[in-house]
Amino acid sequence: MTDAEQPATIRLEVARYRPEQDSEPVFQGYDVPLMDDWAVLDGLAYVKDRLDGSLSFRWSCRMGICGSCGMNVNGEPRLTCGSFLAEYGDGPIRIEPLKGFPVIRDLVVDIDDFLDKLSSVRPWLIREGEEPPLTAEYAQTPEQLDAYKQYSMCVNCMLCYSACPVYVLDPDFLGPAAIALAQRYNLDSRDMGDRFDVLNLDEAVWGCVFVGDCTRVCPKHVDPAEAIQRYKLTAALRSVLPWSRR
Amino acid sequence: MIDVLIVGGGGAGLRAALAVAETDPALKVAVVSKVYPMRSHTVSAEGGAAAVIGVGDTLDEHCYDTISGGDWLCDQDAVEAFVAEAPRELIQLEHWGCPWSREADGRVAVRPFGGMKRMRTWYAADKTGFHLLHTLFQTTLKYQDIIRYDEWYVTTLVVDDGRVHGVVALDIRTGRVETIAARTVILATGGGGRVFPFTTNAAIKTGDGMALAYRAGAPLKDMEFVQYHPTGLPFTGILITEAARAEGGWLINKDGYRYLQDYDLGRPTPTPRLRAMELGPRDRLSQAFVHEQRKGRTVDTPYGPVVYLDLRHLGESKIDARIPFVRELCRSYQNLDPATDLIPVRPVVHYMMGGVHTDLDGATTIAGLFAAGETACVSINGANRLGSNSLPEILVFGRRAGVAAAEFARAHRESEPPAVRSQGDDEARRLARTREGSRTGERIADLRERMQHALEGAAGIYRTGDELTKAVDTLADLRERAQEARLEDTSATFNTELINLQELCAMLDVARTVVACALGRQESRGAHQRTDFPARDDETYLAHSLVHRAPDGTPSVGLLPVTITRWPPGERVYGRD
Amino acid sequence: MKRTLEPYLWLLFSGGGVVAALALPVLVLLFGVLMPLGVVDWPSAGHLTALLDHLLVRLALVVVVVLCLFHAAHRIRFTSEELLGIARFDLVIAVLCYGAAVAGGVTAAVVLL
Amino acid sequence: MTVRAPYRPPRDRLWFTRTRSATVFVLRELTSVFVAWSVVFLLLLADAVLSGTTREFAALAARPWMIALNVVALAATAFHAVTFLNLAPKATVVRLDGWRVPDWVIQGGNHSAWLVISGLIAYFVLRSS
Ligand SMILES: Cc1cc2nc3c(=O)[nH]c(=O)nc-3n(C[C@H](O)[C@H](O)[C@H](O)COP(=O)(O)OP(=O)(O)OC[C@H]3O[C@@H](n4cnc5c(N)ncnc54)[C@H](O)[C@@H]3O)c2cc1C
Ligand code: SF4
Ligand code: F3S
Ligand code: FES
Repeated sequence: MTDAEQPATIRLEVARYRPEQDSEPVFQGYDVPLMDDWAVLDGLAYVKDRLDGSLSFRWSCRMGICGSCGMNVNGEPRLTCGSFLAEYGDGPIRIEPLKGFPVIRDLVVDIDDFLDKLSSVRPWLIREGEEPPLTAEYAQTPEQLDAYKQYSMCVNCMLCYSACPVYVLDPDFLGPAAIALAQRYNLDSRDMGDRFDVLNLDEAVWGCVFVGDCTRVCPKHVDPAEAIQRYKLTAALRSVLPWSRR
Repeated sequence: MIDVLIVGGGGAGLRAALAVAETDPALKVAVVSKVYPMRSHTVSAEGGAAAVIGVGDTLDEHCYDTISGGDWLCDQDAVEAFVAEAPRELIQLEHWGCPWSREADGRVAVRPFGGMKRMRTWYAADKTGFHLLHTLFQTTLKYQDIIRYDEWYVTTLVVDDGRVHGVVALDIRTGRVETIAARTVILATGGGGRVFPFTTNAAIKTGDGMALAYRAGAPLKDMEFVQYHPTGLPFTGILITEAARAEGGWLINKDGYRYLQDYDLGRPTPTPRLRAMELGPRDRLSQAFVHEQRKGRTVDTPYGPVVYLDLRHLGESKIDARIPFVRELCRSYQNLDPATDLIPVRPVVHYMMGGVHTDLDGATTIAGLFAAGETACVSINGANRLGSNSLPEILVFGRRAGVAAAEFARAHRESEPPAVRSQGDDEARRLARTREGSRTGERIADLRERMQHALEGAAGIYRTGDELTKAVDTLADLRERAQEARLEDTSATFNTELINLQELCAMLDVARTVVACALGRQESRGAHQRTDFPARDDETYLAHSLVHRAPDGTPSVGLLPVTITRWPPGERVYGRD
Repeated sequence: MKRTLEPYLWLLFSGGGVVAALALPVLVLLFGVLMPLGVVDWPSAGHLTALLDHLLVRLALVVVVVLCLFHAAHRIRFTSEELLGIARFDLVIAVLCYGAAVAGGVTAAVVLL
Repeated sequence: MTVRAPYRPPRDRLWFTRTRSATVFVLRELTSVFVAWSVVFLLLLADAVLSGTTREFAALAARPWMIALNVVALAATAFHAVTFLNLAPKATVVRLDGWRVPDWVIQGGNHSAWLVISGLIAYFVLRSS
């Protein structure tokens, strides 16, 4: 683009919450250049660099893999590095923090609760017996890998939590990603653990009413809704047939 | 008092934490990270991790590939240790659950990689770093005693009398500044690619750890060696992994010609040949691009000249099976499908071979201070890192640093000196002053851009003494101006502008050492190419550049001989049999 | 470990969902829409009585009724809680919903057996 | 300056109107009311048949409001059937020899079963009349 041309702009309506001055979020408008290849995140970076240095948001990889740039864009939870300004026509684009989490500042939300939940499902490979020497790997065929691979793709971006009405209403709900990650290990042929005690709870898999929005918004196609329903079946069968494992 | 305080929650930092937790559960371990650990940049690594496992491969061959790839600037004792321990580390990762891609019989699969004579690169599709980091992070959750300071930014090291005593860190969420006393500190803060304008590196890669060590008096090593990766997407700089070429992708110029054959990288073959053509080392491939550009054989785009990466002949099913993320990235960020379209690519700053000078156990010259990962320079990468050597490096040396730090902490039980509080208070005052804000100075983003362009102009793929000399002054001037930068955000809560300013200052320090080392090295070797000194000069420069911060704040560069064990310097041969 | 009734309720709910999906639309279509509209004729009273004559058919009907009602009760319980934000009264709501389903089941048994 | 705690937004009472999929979800769940109604209706029918008052029942069923109600119930139960049978593969992932049977195969099977059973029921009900 040459300097002479006036670049087209698009308006971003950005939610601001500065705990020192705002008692609740307010919207602030910014006009940013409407470039074909700019992601919404590039628009925000432009605001921060050129218009208002006091705007706070998280981002890092800008390639959809670190999971830090999730926000509510026009009411939908999105990774802002993977959503483009041009998708939103003439704008304005409303950018808010992810729904369902306490807002720390502007577009930054508190996700510590998720990390506690993640720990609680024991998201690590559980083995019994002696640790074998580090000379050979555990065998795992491509088919066995396939059985859990999809659930291992979670980037912890929290879009699914934000989209799940159950979680938004009841923060005690263990929620989609944590359950999907528990299933990631449950279905791993190398894992010998049992996570029934943490998953078979009212506020774990039984809290899910299968809205399915978690799966719809997941940018990594993890399909947490499926993970949860599958474990419901597992848990139900185990409850009626106590001798069956998994 | 923390026994082992790890700055950085990437692959190196988490591996170190696990090493301590597993070897001595009695020690108190803490991980401080400016982002949640699973957001660390290790998450972006795509292609794979090298370690000898296959039949027909030997440790010596991996050593030789690494050393010749590094243009004989690697310390060979370090390379030998690295190559020997890498397989164990990758198996350990497997035992922790890493979903490595597999052969039909259930063994771990390997793929070819640039500059490697054998297939030895383990991979988890093309999200290797992602899986590696999440596996490590989730495994650390098993150790409830590991203390985590998530979203805390370390602003300075507390050093007294040649010994480290902890760090001062800012809790980004509350703005609180705290001194964290520790018997040992491991820097695992990753690289600093953001000093350049066009990079594959994430926003957080601002060289903080290098700056922290450098300011504390520890020397940095080989800072002039900056790796350009030959295939980044224009505009975003998003990396198209080398695995795309390892699986059979071709680099072609605007005439559809596989131009690498003109640059002594061998003859084109339909299927990939190891250590030849597209599987040559990154420095040579990026340099070839510059020559193509000069010959007018690249394609101009709004974001500079590009060549094409051609994956079409691989077919959709192979692309989806082996490099699905490449397809995902091309679709979302370039609006094209590699199964049917050519991918425009250009060289992009990717990795810093240099870093904090350490020995084989990650120890720096400051007692109790260790470094590991991309922020450190143990010297296994020399003048040019081979793709897929970095992930095993962060594991091998992350573990070694963890074990060594644990040992040091056990041996040094003295209580903290008064200097800890006083230095902590000084730093807290400095940060409080900065946060009062300023409406007058220049914007952080402007200063950052100036720095990036100065560096790209002077310390790009090809360098000259004149331009480097000019950059020395530009950067010194920018460093001054950064002290007066404008800061609009005065909030204590999640003040990212304050963090950005700290990062800018770190980058300016790092940038100055890059330029100083590049100016000092009057030869061409690996990723450091001086048009005014085009030949390699083993007579004078078979040595590392070691850069200290002089009392007046300027970088002062010296030389340290390279350790040679079994591989005397030779010619780097690719594609010629 | 905390005991929970949910797995059993969920099995009933799922079974009811399947039964309701397979059997209800066609029955409603025939008896609720097509016959009243006169598109198809009502079967003779004798035919209908004959259908219900088998004990097995009646037993099957009771099962269908019970399962479908449990399905409905389960969904109504959760949906009302989500829609109205009254999850804290879950116990009361659950007793009401499943209670109604049980009552319906008993009625069915009385009518049919 | 006082620093406030993180902001917790108030409950959004109209959450189910915010996205199309949430509305579809609520509609899907509300079909259960009509499932219950259909069962009641069939019970009334069975009672009438067994007590010989089929004629009165037919008259009741032919009232316009009754027909209207049952048309809605038909739509709701059909919607229930489609959604429920489509979602079934989520809970029951079938693997043959490591190969995952695609969702659409299972869904197709479910829908076929639905057709067959509906046909059978219709056949038995309408057989001799
Ligand atoms: C796009 C891309 C692809 C790559 N692909 C490959 C590959 O295929 N194979 C390979 O071998 N290598 C690859 N690499 C290189 C490799 O990924 C990195 O070198 C390696 O991951 C670095 O790991 P690390 O642990 O040293 O640092 P990082 O993962 O970068 O972690 C740094 C940590 O330090 C913390 N930190 C930094 N500064 C501070 C501070 N001031 N205070 C507190 N915490 C701080 C950060 O929060 C972070 O947790 C790739 C690199 C890139 C950019
Ligand atoms: S399951 Fe998907 S949406 Fe949820 S956190 Fe993981 S990647 Fe994000
Ligand atoms: S949106 Fe929520 S209710 Fe279940 S299916 Fe997903 S977790
Ligand atoms: S910035 Fe990393 S996912 Fe968007």
